[in-house]
Amino acid sequence: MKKLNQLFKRYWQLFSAAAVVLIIGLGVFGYSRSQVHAAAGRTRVVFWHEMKGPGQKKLVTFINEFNKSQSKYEVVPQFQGGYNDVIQKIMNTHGTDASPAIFQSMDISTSQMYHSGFTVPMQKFIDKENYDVSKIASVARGVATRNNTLLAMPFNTSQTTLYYNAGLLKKYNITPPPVNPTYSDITRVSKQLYDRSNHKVKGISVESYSWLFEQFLSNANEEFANKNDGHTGISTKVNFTGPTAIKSMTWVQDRVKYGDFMNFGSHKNEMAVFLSNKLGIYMQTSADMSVLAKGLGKNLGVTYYPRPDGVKANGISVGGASLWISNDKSEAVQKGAWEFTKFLINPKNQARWEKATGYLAINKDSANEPILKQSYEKLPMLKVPSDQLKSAKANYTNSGIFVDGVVAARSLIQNAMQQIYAGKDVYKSLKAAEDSYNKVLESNNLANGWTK
Amino acid sequence: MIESLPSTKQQPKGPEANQEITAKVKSFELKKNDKYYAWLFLGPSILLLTVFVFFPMLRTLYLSLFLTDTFGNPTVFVGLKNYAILLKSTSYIASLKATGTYVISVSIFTIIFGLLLAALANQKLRGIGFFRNIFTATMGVSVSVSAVFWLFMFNPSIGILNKVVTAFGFHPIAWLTTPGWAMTAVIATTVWMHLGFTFLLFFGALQAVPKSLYDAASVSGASSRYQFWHITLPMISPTMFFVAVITLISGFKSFGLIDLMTGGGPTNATNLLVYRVYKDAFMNGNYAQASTEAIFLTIIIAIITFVQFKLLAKRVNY
Amino acid sequence: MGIELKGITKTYDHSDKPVLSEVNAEVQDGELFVIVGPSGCGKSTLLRMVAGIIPISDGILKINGQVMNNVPPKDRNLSMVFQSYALYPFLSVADNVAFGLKARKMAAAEITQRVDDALKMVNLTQYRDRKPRELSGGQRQRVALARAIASDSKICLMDEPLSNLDAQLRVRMRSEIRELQRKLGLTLIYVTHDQTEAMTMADHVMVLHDQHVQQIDSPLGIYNHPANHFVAQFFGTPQINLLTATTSGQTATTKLIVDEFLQVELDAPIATGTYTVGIRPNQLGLKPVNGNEGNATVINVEALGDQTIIEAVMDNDVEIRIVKDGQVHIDLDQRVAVTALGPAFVFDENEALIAEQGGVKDDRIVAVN
Amino acid sequence: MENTIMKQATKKRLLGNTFKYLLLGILAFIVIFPFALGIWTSFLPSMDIAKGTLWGGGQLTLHNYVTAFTQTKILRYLLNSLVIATLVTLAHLFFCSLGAYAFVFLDFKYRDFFFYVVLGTMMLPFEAEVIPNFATVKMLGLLNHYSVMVIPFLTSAFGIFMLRQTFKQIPRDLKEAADVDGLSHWQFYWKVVMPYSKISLCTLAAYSFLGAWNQYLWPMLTTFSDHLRPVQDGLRQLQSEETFNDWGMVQASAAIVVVPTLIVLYIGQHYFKSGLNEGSVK
Repeated sequence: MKKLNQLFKRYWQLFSAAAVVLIIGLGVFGYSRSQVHAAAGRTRVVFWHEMKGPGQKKLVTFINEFNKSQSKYEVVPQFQGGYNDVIQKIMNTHGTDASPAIFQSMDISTSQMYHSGFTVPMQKFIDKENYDVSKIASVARGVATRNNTLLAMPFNTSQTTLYYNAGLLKKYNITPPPVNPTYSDITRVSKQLYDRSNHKVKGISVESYSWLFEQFLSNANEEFANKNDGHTGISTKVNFTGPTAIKSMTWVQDRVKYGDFMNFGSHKNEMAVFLSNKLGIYMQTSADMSVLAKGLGKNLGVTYYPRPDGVKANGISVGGASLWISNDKSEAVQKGAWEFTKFLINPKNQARWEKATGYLAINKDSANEPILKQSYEKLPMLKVPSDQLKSAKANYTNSGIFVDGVVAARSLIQNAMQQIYAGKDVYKSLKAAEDSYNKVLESNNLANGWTK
Repeated sequence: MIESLPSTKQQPKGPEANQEITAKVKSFELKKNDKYYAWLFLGPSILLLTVFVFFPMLRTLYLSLFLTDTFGNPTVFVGLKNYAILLKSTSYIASLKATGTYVISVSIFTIIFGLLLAALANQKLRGIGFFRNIFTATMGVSVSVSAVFWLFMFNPSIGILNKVVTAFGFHPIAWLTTPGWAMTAVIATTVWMHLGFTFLLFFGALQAVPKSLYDAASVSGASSRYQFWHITLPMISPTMFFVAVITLISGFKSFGLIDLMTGGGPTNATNLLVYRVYKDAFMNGNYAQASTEAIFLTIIIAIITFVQFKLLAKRVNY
Repeated sequence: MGIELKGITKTYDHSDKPVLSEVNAEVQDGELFVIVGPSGCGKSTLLRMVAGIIPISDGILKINGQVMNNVPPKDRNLSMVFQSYALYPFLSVADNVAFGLKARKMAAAEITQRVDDALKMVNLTQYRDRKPRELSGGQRQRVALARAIASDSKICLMDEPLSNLDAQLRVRMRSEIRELQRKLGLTLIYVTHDQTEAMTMADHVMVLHDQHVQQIDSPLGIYNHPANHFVAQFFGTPQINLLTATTSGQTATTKLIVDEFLQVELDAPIATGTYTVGIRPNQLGLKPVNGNEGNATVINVEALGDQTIIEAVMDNDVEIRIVKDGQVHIDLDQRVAVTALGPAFVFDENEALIAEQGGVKDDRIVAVN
Repeated sequence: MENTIMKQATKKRLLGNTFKYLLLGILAFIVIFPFALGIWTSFLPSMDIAKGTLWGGGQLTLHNYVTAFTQTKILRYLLNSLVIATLVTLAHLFFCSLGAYAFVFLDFKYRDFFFYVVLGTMMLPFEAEVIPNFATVKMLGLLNHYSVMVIPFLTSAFGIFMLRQTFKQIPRDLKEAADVDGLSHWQFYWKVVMPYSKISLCTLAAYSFLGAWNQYLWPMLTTFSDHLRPVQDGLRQLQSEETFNDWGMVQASAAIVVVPTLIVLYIGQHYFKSGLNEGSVK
């Protein structure tokens, strides 16, 4: 004891320094931990999402409502940034404290989530409860289905949509594009607008965003990857240089050359310019709808995504994201996640969701909700994306791409699109992207043991 | 202190001799104990550096020799194939070139502007303190804050820069979405961010030049311009070298600004090395390739750092 | 011709008190003019104003008859040697010497010639390719000299060039500089705080103190006729003794009395009153006395071999110093009688010299010559 | 003649000064402008900013700040950064000084070898090692936790190197005197070496704090919830969450973030300079 005392006397500074560090550390860690814990008695359900702007606001409202509606679970939302980041975040955190109980992940990640084995198929809960899933739009379900098993629940479902400024068209006396337009229909409007406004208004913008490219292919029933876009096996080759790919990109490049096209670089900028009446047409997710409708009102024009001339529209696959339930959490947490999922997709909430964001209500019953009916009556063009969705018959090319690592492909395509907009050769640019991605695909398949 | 040592009390000799002997014994014991103290003192640092620096380096090297699966596990040994792929990849070469352009421009412009500011602030003028304070201001600005400030200026529709451009009758410029301009924008922002710090360094260096050197030069007939080139520059050359090295290294490590301003685009024009590593690993999930890129990055930075050590040891000018 | 200072005054922006005021002087062509004073007296400031490194607040500076006040230093055609030598650390010895010549765009061949000559003159030829940090203090000093030599200007300014050298080297460099100055026919303004340097080197000495010129004269002129307390104290080691003395009687008299033993007989009568008398240590006599007699007690004896310095404290508590040639044996605490031997200076209450006793001084000058 | 020379010189100086002031003014404007504009717009109503009317529009408002404080977690981000940076700074001071002490005052086998090992780590960029480091912290269960942003940075090769330089300046006599007085290594370290090197320690503290404060990539990879995100990544989050370009709020957040750093920097400026001289240029 005396020895210990002496030891302490001699090294008291060391001890006290260590103690200070320890206390600060523990205090702080404890504090941070306590912040993460749910209110007493509730099961905490961490929800990762990637919703921004109006979507985020509405989603937070839903979560608050859900938390108030029952006392068993508490959903904690955590914003994770872009769709692109979140796939790897899931891969990297699975099995740790940091991972979510339920997360939102985009259409093209379906394959990777499926292969990872990190999630519980929604089908399990549906079967257990005999939940009537037929109420959910089949095209939307198609994106998240494998072997007749629903892997994830579609939540924010969108369509690529063509927006035009009807007010501007009226001002310059231009006939609006038809409902199911071809490339030439759009060219006509864009050119007329550009010319008649004395080049003050740009005719069209197509963001260098791979999703738009993918939908050009879908709408012409062209494969993105072999094995039916991966739906019938592991894709080993991609195809970025098919006739539609070339045709669509040449079409855009022609617009660049003529001058009626402008690349605004980002979705944000594009939207801002469109709202300020300096751009006639742009193509983006239907989720822009709420902001655009608020900004332009009756002057907003909406029509289907364009198709190549002389080709029947095949319809486009749904975009957006679905909800996945992780399998590294307890049964109770998973149950909570499922309850929350059901809450989000009930007819009323889906109707409110569409009204607030422009994402399409996937619950068929939502159409009967007064809130949607009223808004359709007020602004009929709001209905166009869901009409577009209904007009399509599900097949392999319009049911998403079931290939691992499409994120990388997207960045290659984006790069190719930017090159094409800058005047580089269409075929060469696409071919380079295709070759690069084929190599990635090959080594990825090899690394995962899917091919030898 | 000494009284408390039991050995002293047992010594029957006089107090002075007593102390001396104790000290000797003590110091001998200490030398023997050094080993344990060394473990105690250095152990934590060595352990941390091993776990978080050396091991990861080896692991990265190891990963770069494999293909990795969805979960980042090395599965198929491919030897140096990843390196070969990278060196043949036009986009990687383009990234290397972009990084080269970026780091070299950043260091050159940082040095030029930093020196210009410092030289001006070193003048004896009324109210110069005010300017000195302004010039150091950007030191407090972190990457994300700089990015926010400059993103607003580069905004194509409401940004101030395009207002200026259009006021002069030019077409508005898509600053961050045209390859050349995006690089320019990123360089400008980086230089601006470095400016305060560089200014401080150069200003300190200028102030450290003995005034008598200038007096001597002006008496012996040198104009102020001549003095700048023949006294100031040689005298502050170590600082210039130092600034060049740190801006080069931090340039190679640049990540935040790229992430916030351009995301590596457009057409990979600003897809700098670190951003690429991040993107390939944490977006595309291609850990093997990202590791290979990380090894290249390490080699480049290691070379620069090594050169820095060597040259600093020798000193640059005298 | 030469250099003419008329009412030169320096006031810095931030204060209204001048650091130098009303300096008047004339430096003749080819002379070595020493400006001496304690640190902070403004002597370096004065030199820098002549060089043009700092602007002149008031007054007129003429070099060779031309007003130079606003002429930049490079156009004044001077050379200068700094206390710190101001050698460019990144240049070799030869390049340091050539620096000014190159700045003036002299022809390469001539530069080489001049550098060679200058280095030869200061015996540094073999060190021409060394960097300053590879040289000793004395060698660096020579490089600075060589730089002044190499420039073709006939006016050279030196700012305490020897103060960073050790004592022996300083003595040697003193004569070397003097020699160089004569050989090259330089007009040299030399600033120092060291009265020995001033005494040994100068043709004329300017004593600066308290922002003012105290005296300008030849070295011996200053030693023999110090204009005031300060000058008297500044020159000569050990320091002059300053003692309070009063006149005897009610009328003007030639006799000043410090005490019973120590009395000074002046050349001319002086008004009654109290004065300060300055007597150099070697002009005091000292005689050991018994018991409590005499007027002082020895407190310290420094035997230097060829002379002995005795410190004593007078009965009025004033310490005095006495220098005796040869080796004097005297005990501490010995009572002594201190008397005046020869020359003495009388200062008034303003510390200015008002009278002196010639004593034997004129004879001594003659004897030296 | 005399007069013309004088006049010309005065005129030249006057002209030179005017030119210098002009240049100073322009450069100061360039340096301060992005700042000033950011702060200025943070006081404008969002509508004005969106329309691009930056001046002469409506009134100035604190609304953006209210939004930033109430609608976003900016304060939480700031607190997180403060905690992380403080912990890292304390750890650096402690571990780096101990390490440096060992290299200077202790005699042990392979001392030089270990020193080169430490020096060598300065050549390896952390950015290139994130992949295995991520795996490590995941294995240690540190993800989404303050400790993930602290533990890998508890020590710094630069800090050890810098303090070693400082400690080497401590006179050997002091150590010998301490030996005579019978001080143990720990006592000597704590009672002599640390107080003796106060300035260098402050310098290191300033560096470490700023370094930790500016961490970006690592927290971005390892934190997944807002209540743990440090301020740099918080701003990134705000920037990307806003599809609506609520520039006023974003600028206000940036202003809120920049003010504390500016204060720290103005206090720490002196140490930065001296640290640079010690750590590298010397």
